[in-house]
Amino acid sequence: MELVGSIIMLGIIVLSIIVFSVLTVTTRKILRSATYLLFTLFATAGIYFQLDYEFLGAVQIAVYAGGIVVLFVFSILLTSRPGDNSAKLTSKKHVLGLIAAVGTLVVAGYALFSRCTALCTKLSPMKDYTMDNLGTDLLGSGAGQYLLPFEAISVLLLACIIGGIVVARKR
Amino acid sequence: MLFGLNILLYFVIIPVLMLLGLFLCQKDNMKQIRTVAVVGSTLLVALSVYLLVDYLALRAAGETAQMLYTDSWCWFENLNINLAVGVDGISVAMILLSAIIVFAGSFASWKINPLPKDFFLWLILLSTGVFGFFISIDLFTMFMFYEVALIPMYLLIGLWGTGRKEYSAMKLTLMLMGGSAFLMLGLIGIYFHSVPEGQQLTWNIVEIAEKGAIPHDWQLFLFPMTFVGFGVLGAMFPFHTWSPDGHASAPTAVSMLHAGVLMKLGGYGCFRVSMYLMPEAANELAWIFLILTGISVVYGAFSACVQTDLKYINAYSSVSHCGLVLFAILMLNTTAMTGAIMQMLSHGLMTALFFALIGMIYGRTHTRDIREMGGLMKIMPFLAVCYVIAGMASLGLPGLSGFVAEMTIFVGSFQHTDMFHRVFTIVACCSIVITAVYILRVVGKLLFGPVQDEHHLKLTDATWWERFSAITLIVCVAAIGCFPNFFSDLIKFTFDPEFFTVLGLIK
Amino acid sequence: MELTMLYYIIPSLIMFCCGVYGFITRKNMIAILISLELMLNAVDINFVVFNRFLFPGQMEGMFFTLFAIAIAAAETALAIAIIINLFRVAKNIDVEDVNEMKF
Amino acid sequence: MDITMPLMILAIPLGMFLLLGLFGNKMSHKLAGWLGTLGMGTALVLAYTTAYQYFFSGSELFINAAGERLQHAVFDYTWLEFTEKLIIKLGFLLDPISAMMLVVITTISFMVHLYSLGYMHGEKGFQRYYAFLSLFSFSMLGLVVATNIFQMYIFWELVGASSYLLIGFYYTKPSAVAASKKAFIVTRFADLGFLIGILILSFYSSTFDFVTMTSNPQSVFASTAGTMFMGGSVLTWGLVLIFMGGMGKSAMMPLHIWLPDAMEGPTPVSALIHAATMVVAGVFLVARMFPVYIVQESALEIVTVVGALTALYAAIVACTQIDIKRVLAFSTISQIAFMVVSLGVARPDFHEGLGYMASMFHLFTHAMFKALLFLGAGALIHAVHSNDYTAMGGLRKYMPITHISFLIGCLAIAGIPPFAGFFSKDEILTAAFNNSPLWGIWMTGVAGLTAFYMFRLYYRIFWWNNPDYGHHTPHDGPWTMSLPLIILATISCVAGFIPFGEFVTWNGHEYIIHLDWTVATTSIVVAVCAIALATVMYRKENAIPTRMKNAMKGLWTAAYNRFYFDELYIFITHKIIFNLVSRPIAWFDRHIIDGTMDSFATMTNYASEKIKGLQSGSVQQYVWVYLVGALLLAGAVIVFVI
Repeated sequence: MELVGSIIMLGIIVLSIIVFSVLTVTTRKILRSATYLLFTLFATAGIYFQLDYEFLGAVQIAVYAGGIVVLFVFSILLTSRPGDNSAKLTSKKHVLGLIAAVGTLVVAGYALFSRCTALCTKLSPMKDYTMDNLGTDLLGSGAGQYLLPFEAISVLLLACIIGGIVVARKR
Repeated sequence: MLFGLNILLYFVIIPVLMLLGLFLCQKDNMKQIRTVAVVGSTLLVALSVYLLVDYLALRAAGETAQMLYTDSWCWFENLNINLAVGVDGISVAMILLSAIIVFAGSFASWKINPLPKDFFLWLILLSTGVFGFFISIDLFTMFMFYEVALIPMYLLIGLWGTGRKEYSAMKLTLMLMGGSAFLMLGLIGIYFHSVPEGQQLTWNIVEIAEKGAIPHDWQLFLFPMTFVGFGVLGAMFPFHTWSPDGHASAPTAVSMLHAGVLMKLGGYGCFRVSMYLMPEAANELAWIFLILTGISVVYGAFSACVQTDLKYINAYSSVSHCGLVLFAILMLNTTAMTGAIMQMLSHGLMTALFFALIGMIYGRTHTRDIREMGGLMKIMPFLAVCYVIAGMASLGLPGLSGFVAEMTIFVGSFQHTDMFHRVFTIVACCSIVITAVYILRVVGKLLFGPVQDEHHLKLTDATWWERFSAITLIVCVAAIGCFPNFFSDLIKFTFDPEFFTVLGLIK
Repeated sequence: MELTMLYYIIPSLIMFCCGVYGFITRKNMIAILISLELMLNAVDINFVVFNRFLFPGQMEGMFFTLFAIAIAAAETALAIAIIINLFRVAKNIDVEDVNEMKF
Repeated sequence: MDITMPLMILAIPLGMFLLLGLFGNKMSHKLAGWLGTLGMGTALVLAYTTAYQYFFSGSELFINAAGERLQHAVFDYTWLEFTEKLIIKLGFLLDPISAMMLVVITTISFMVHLYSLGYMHGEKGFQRYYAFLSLFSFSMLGLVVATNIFQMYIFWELVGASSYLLIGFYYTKPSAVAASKKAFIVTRFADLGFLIGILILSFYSSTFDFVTMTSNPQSVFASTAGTMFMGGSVLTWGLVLIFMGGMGKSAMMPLHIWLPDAMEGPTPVSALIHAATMVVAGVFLVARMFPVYIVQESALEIVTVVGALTALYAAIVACTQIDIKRVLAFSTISQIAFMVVSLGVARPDFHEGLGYMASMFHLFTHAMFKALLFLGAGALIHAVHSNDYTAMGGLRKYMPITHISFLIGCLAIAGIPPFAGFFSKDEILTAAFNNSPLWGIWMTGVAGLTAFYMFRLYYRIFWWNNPDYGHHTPHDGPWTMSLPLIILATISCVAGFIPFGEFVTWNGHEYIIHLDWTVATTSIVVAVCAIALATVMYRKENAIPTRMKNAMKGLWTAAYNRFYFDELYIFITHKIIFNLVSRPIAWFDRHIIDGTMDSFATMTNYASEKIKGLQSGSVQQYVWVYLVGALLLAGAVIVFVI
């Protein structure tokens, strides 16, 4: 039963996303927070895989889970001593955060359930999309092709590298 | 035309040249600075006298246009802003007044300290604004010069003042700026309704008045805006409180210029912009402002009765006298309005004289509290006699300027056919008694009686430059007082109902 | 049971809310940055999901996410560089304590 | 008529003022004094010539075929033009009363100039004194020759100012400063009434000109008819307000309080200003406007009542004062009140307006004998160095000239024939009896009181006892002081025989004075009785006065304190004006008006202080606010739009 398999798969993914997201923001140990983030990111990659975007999932794992989280971990190690717990939250802040979060949830949820008719759209088969197409689209300059953003991102990354060095270098 | 240029432009060019000259002066070289100031201000006086003579000659030759020496240069085409100049008798009188007070003021600040160069720079910048204001007939340019005249005040008081100078400078500037905000709104409103639908909008006062196109409803809104805007500078109740603090803290020459000329900008603006351009609203709303200014007149005088600081007394007396200016303008008849302008001249000279003398006395005794002084007549007879003369001018002794101005106002106002106006005139008349009370109180305490403080016995009388400054002003005060008809005729021409349509509205 | 879009949107929404909560409540700058990543991630998911369910024939959502990930990476790198630099100067990376430049 | 002479009458004193005022301190005392006196002497000659020409030349400018004396403006320059009709002119109006006043003023002024040479000898500020005297003479002459009411107001103010300067001549003395201030402010207050009166009259008549106003007042003021204001017609109000100006200058009750204090000035000044000339300006003013007043008799009745009350009041107070100058001051008030009453009771239908003539006549004679008395008092003060008669006594032996002239003055004021006062006072009483027996009896009584207090003064000074004067035996002054006394005494003796009615009447018609012997006899009897009483009480030192004083203690104390008018004024000015009006206003200004303005600033500060918190730099806060804002917006969109 492929369907049952994907349902179970999705259930696991959804559950882990929810659980780990919550844990990410509630744990008081920063390193753990980073770790939970890693799991969340993996779960997200799972979603991508499940939706047949294998390349995107791969990028997600490589860049996010592989790159960013490692960066986080390093910086955490650099900036905090082991065993450091973040201070207890003041209740005011806690309440403010909750208001914002729950508010978002309510408003967005209400909008979704009351007004969005597309929620029940089912998964339809996707047209075959190979790495070949992807490469062409990324480097082509026609309609629906992304050479300009690609180049812009490249320059941005370069700028970031230089910026990162400049900002972080020791004087 | 003078040397191929419109004569009026020289009133801006000379101060600007003075500014340049001052820039070139060495920092603390009093000699150079004084030379520039004295030469420049003498030139200004000479030029304004020449303007007066030339103006009268033109009028005698049958020139009937309302404004003479008119000229216009566009400097911002998109909004049709021009440097439009032109004068009538009133402007000529005001220019003469300003020139004389700048002249006397330069002598009064002969020994200003510290930073003499910067002091004169700001002072001259201020007078540039004043002259520019009086020669302009373009609302925007006028407003620009108006602001140029106001801003230096902040620094002049804040840096060279005495007492709570920062507070006073701030208060004065903020209140006047607040007035400017109203004014700006009013002026822009006038601009957008200056002409009938479809024509090129204009800032030119004369054109706007000729077209008379400002709709009635808009007049009712714009008139109070501009009147209050200028009224703040004219120390109208209840917007007068910058005046006591400001004057008390300002250095001598600045007090002179401020009370003598700058407060006149308010009165001048009130009739040149508010009354002249919006006659219908002026006619309808005059009573509101009449009440306010009537209060100013009596209220200022009563307040002056119990003050102990010489400058406060004078500042409140200015509130009273300047209130009379606006009061008379609002009476809407030729005589009263002529009186208002005479009162502006008279008050300008007289108050400048007062502040000059107070400055000189303060420079010697280092106190302005009348309770701590006494018997100065014995110690510094020259200053004391001048003070008595100034006091007499203020309380309206015939032969000095105050009398003719006040009487013209009272007689003119009383010719109003409406009972309300006449009763208010009587109320305003009461100020002559109260004025006598506070003037004589000061004179009695300050100049007469036994000497209060033994240290004062060592003090000296006026130096030559101080005498010069005071005598200049006294001569002018006496000139107006003795030959009022000359000035009255000079002024009256403008208030011909043909030009000044508001006068035609009163039946 | 059908796998509709709803099941993808809900976790994304919750993830976003968690991000919001974390962003507002945490003091540690890195923790804030982590919360930011959560929010970004939630948005990425939405892009992909909408693309996949509503416009299966096109790839805009996917590409957008791709670029978003790249930019997120760049941004994080830069932010962490700043944080580390800040830590060097102030020995502290609590947002509330770093207010030298306030006002 | 040639304008040089009239012009010079005004120009010389003015020129002297400027000369002595500007360059006086470069001159010696003597030069300045003689220069001033000489100037005044020239003016005197010119004034006499002018008056002579007016009265006796018979030119048709001055008298018409019917023998009516005319008003003639010798010159009239436009000084300030308010409107086409309302013009202030400076001119020189010759008519009976102005010609008479020219004579009075220049005579007294010259006497005072001369007298002051001796009296003020060696005083500091001698030149200043002469400058002020010249200024005063100029102003007073300008006042009486005014062609229009505004010119009169101008010079009215100028005499007020010169009086201020002269009262405060000893400016280091606080009492003199206070007195000068009081004089100026009280008269200023009265002038306010005068000014408003002018405004009202000129509003309805559209003219300031005296000739226009007085030649046909019925039609000129026709427009006032029917206009009422607070129960009185507008014309009454205008006239009463104008009379208020006169009350101030002429020290009528209740505006008299400045005059006794004005005695702080040098004595010759009191003689000139506060006895002979300036103080009669009010009488002169009413006389000038008399044709208008008779249009509105209610105004004249007010004038009468004020005058009669003042006359009695001042006479009673004069009986109790011990400062000789104060006695004379109250006597002046009382005598001026006589003139005022006389004007008030004058009616055109009785003997060509006898009261008017009597008033002017009394003005003339009073000026002479009161100046004489003041100058005599000056000589006494000069000799004894005190103002109080308690320091004097038995002086008749030491100062014969002063004694005789003072006695003549007293007889004249008491109304004993053949001295000047008898004739003029008699006319006044006749006019008063004609108007109403009440005023006649009242004024006769006051005349008796006058005789009593004058002789009380006379006896206390020259008889009573012989105090020990120590080394400084009192003696007559130098000739500069004696000569004016002798001249004035002579005038006081003979002035009564001037046929005054031929020269001055209200309408210019000649009127032959004939004494009404019933009235005259009564008044002589009353005066003689009063003098006899004074002789009994004060000729020798005795205890009668003290007993009398104790018998009427309440009245005496009240009169001695001038019936507490000064206290009342101090109460009004200090307690009410200063403490209840000025101070609250000043407080209101500082705290309410200024407080409001300041509170704008404070509020702005406060608001920005608060808003500043929003710009906290805390990203979390920004995000929260942003998010909540966005949520609200989104919620609103969802609920209301979609």
